[in-house]
Amino acid sequence: MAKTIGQEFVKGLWEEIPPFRLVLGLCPTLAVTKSVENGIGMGLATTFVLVCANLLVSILSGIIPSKIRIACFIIIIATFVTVVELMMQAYAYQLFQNLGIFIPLIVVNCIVLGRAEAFASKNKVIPSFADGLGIGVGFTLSLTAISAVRECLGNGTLLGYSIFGPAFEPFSFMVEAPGAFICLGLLLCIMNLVGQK
Amino acid sequence: MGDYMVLIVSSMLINNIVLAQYLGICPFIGTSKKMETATGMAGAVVFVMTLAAIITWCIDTYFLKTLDIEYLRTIAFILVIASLVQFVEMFLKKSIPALYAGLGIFLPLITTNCSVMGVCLINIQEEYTFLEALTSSIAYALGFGLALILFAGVRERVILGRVPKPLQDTSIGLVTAGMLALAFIGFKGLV
Amino acid sequence: MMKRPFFGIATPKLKYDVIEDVQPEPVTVQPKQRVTLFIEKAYDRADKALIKKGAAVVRGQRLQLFDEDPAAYAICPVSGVISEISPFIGMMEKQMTAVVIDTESDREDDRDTAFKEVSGTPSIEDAARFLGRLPGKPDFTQFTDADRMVKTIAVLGADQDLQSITGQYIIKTGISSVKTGIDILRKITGVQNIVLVVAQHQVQVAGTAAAGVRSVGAHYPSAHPEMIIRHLLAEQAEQGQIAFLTAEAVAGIGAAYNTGELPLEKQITVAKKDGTRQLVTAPVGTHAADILDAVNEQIENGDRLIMGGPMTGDAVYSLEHPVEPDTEAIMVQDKETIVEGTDTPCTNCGECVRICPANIPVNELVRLLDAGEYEQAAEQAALFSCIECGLCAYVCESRIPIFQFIRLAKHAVKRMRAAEEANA
Amino acid sequence: MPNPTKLTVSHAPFLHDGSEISNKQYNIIAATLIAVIAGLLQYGIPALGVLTLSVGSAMAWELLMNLLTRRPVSIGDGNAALIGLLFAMLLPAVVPWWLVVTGTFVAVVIGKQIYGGIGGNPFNPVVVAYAILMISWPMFLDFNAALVDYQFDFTAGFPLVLYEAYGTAGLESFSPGGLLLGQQAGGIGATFGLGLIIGGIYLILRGFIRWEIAVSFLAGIFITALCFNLYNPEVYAGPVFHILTGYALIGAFFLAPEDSSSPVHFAPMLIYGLLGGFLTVLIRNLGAHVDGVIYAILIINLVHPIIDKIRPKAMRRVMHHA
Amino acid sequence: MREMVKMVIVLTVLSSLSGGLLAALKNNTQDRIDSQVLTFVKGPAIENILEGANNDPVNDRFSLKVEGEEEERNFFVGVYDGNPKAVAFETRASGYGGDMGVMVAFNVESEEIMGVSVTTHNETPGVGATVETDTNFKNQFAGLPADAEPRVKGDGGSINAMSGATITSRAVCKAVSRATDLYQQLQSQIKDKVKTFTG
Repeated sequence: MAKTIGQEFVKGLWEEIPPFRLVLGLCPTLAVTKSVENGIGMGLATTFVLVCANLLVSILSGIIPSKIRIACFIIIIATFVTVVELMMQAYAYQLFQNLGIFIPLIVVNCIVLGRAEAFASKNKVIPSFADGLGIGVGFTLSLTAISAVRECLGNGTLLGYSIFGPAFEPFSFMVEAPGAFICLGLLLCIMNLVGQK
Repeated sequence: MGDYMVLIVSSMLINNIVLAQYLGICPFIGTSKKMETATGMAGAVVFVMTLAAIITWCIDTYFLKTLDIEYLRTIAFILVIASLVQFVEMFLKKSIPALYAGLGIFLPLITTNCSVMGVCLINIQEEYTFLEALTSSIAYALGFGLALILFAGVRERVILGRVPKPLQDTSIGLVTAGMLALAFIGFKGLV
Repeated sequence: MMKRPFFGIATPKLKYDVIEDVQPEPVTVQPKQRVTLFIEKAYDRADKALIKKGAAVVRGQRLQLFDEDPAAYAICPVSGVISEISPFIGMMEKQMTAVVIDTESDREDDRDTAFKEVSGTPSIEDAARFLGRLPGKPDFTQFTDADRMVKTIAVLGADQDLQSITGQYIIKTGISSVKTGIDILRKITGVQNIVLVVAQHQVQVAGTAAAGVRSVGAHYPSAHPEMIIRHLLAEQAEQGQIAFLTAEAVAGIGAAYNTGELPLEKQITVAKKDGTRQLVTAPVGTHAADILDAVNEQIENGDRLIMGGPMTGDAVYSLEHPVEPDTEAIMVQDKETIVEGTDTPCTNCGECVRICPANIPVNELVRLLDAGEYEQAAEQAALFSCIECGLCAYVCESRIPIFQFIRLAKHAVKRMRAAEEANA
Repeated sequence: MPNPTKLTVSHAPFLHDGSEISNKQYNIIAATLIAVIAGLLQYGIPALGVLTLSVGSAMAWELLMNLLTRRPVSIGDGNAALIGLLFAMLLPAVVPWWLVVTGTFVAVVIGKQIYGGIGGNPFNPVVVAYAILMISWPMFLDFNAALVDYQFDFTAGFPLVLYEAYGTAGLESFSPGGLLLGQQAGGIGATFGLGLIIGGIYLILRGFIRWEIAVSFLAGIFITALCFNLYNPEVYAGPVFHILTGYALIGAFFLAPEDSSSPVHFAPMLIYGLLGGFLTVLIRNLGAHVDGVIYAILIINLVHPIIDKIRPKAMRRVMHHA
Repeated sequence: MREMVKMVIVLTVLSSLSGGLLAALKNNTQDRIDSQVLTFVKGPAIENILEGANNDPVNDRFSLKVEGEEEERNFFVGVYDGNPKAVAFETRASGYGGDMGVMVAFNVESEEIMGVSVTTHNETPGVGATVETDTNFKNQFAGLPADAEPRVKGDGGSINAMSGATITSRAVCKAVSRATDLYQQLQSQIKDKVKTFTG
């Protein structure tokens, strides 16, 4: 049941969109979605790691002995995470500050290791690339959506611009930790509702 | 002594690793459907997190910092944690089979439990001394265990309720976790 | 419906009826045209059946369904002709056979003599063969089961369910037969320790039966066998070592061996709509309709007819339902007073937990059952500790039919486990 | 010839003590009345507005959720109305309308309905709603600010705020008798202590709330406050003050004993209440929050499934009997 | 055996590749990262307390060696109307939620504290964290002499603590005291260096 490259890409946007369908990578999803800016930043960083790791893993999958494959995957992923970390420090320091330890923690994001293990190590380079990109973009979209909801309600702004006018009293619960959990839970419910039909 | 009290209460309750710092949420949601699995996971995390925090602290202080290669921290820590988990698994299997029977299946999951790596990084970030790092990581681990076990208690009950279909499972789990976090806000300022 | 007291701080208590408060003279009822008997065996091979439609039968005759199963039989209470044999599904999908006998009044005095021939030398085998369907339904398998070493026999002279005074009536009027029965039981079972369990006010009467006497409390369910084991006989024997027989059954055993004839008349308490009780004596197999006619009780559409007491009995859908050997009471409930069960979820008020005599976490149990987690209920929530007293459903604020849930769950778990064993 | 009478067939037991959910809810509503009426007399028309809006919107949310989830309409059982009422009792008399509506939405929909309606919620919906609002809009729930336009013939301050800011020195103008009669600022239905106590005793006597929880909750407050007070009477107020201020009484009688979120066994109920009282005083004396009752109740709600496992062992397995 | 060798080789090669790549990257980005850290971590605090300076204090900095410390400390100079009269540097003290960084600015001419600003902290949101924005609290330090040792009122000093956040307030006082100590210690060196920055 071979899928085309396009299908590999598209499945990450809906069928297997993390974290809604693949319930993985919840920590960054909750932690960094206080504002849309952070959400997109985190999404892009993860996408970069995903794509690079998928590429390299699928290239090297023939060479790596299966016993130490997890260790190798971890080295590969950790390398790219450090690349992101350094680049972000150099060129987007404020974002780096906002995302804090969640940048190094991309390394333990189950999505990344999961894709390397479940997909890239068994597939050719181009499908792996498409898969990584699709899942990454899907993740970015999800983070953007969640952070849009939270920023709108919790702060009354979107990407920093006020949208409800000054009379709006922000529902600041949404940007606090409990609000993050409840917001994601309810969005998941909406996704399930949409998926049913 | 008082400082350590403050550190313990703040790491365990106020800045709870799951409910306030958003770390380790995947296993938190994943292993909380049954009390047995929750206690198993909690035990495994306490064990591994404490060990990992001590080892990574030493590596960071005596190796990375002295060689001035702190930028390799991420890669070093993850390798340490991954091999530590492997080692602990082999060790338990051989020498303490009873404990292995209880914790065994949770150990591999811990590699991708970001709370372990997270606590190691926090210890470095906060520039804790060795003793502080040890205290805080035990307190964080106990906080994780406490939250997980309390959550499992509530969740066992919620699962049996008549939750509407689209909300079932993870969805209602997250909402309930939110209420847990809400309750933990009550500990704010308590030291 | 019984009213919850205005001051509800303590758990409600349900009091057993006391015979002194009730009109004690029983009305004797004769079946009008036909009787129905149940045999506890599926009627699946009509061609192999030992009894046939159209066959003439006489009083006291033993009707065994199939050759290979001597335990599945009924005792014919009248003389007449078998007019129908059909499968019957009882509670919990129990497969049974219903035998309908048209009475023939001209042969009223005919008697079967098979038991008389063996009654000279009492033995447990003959008792199991002929006396297992006596009024009160003594279970002789308790003594033949190889897994159980019965050390104590408890003769139950107190009534298990509310509103029934049948057991008390037997103690009051038939204590000498009970005494004879106890003596015979000692002989045929070899069990020497026999205690008589009666209501508080009957201890004196019971003392004349020359056995150890124990009295039960005034509140439901203290006369339940499990409660008796727990509170009265705990020091005497382990759970499986106590056998229970009703006083009526023991009296019947005594009478049977004394006279050589099987007693066929059952004592029944009829609880009427207006709240009064009436004792009735009627042959096993008599239809409820005949009994209600005799006590002038009108029953209308929507009313409820209950075979057994209000807490543990079975509601039946037909007035043709017969009196069975273990039917202690018949209750009629006006449709106005019926409290319907609902589908509301448990609110966790905890009334059930506080009233449960077996300390079951009913709130947890009912949630597990609502979610269909039967196995888990058996493991975690003590499903099989339930003594089936019905008190949880009595106090349930959400009006959940908890008792029925529990019965169904037990049934389902047993069936699942049986299926597993069969596969293993 | 079958008898044509159609009988009702159902399952044992055939008796019922007649208790029902709605009866309990309406009795609890009735028990709040004294405190609510006292609150209305004190705060006038705005309080009535808040009260009616809260009850009305709570019922509307319940109805809406019934329709959305295609379940039987359950507003008749009075639970939604009770949630709305209790929620309003916690609020200051002057709050924006949208705050009330949002609060009842959180209480009824997030607190209760998504868990499957009555009996499913692991946390008290009213407390959840109030805690969420307190995080979001603390300025509207600050009694001293909200009640600034009122003129009273007593010190119109929220005692706990004064306590937080000035310690026991801030409490000189409050007497226990005055506090009991509602001479303090606070929630619409939470200030008139006497009314709450009478209502609570009524509910206990009628068996609608579990006395173990209410009594042990108050005992927990009393003991803990006494310990603090004895340790340092200069800084920490006495137990009577703690019991008569803030949400302590409404918490003990109306919030903590909520059926679905509290334990049912005897020892767990005592632990639950004592822990709640202990946390209340701890948070008030040491924590960052002004009133500890709300968070204390959330925390004990959270631990209730676990402490409820401390229970007498069930009777041994029943063998089958004849 | 062959597999074993292969495993070792693969791991070694992979690790060294990764290490090399990262080392190269690190070297190329080091300078940029340093200036980014200064701009974003210290920048806002410096701009806050050296308000009105004509220069960019983050760029106009010098470093001095402090006795007993390994690394050199950064000092930021504020030039007002062509006159380099202000110097700011950071000290640390332990607050409620861990270490707290406080930037303190001195007027080298009048020997007074010009202002105080918090750079990094980990205080409880809503309580100690108001230290970021609570100008009333911080304004109390401005104008104190450069050898002052401020204390909160509860400890016998003159500073009003922020309500409900005594520990945080105390930590700020502690950090300011450390700054005045350091300033006294390095006064002459600082004055010499500052003079070199003329707008």
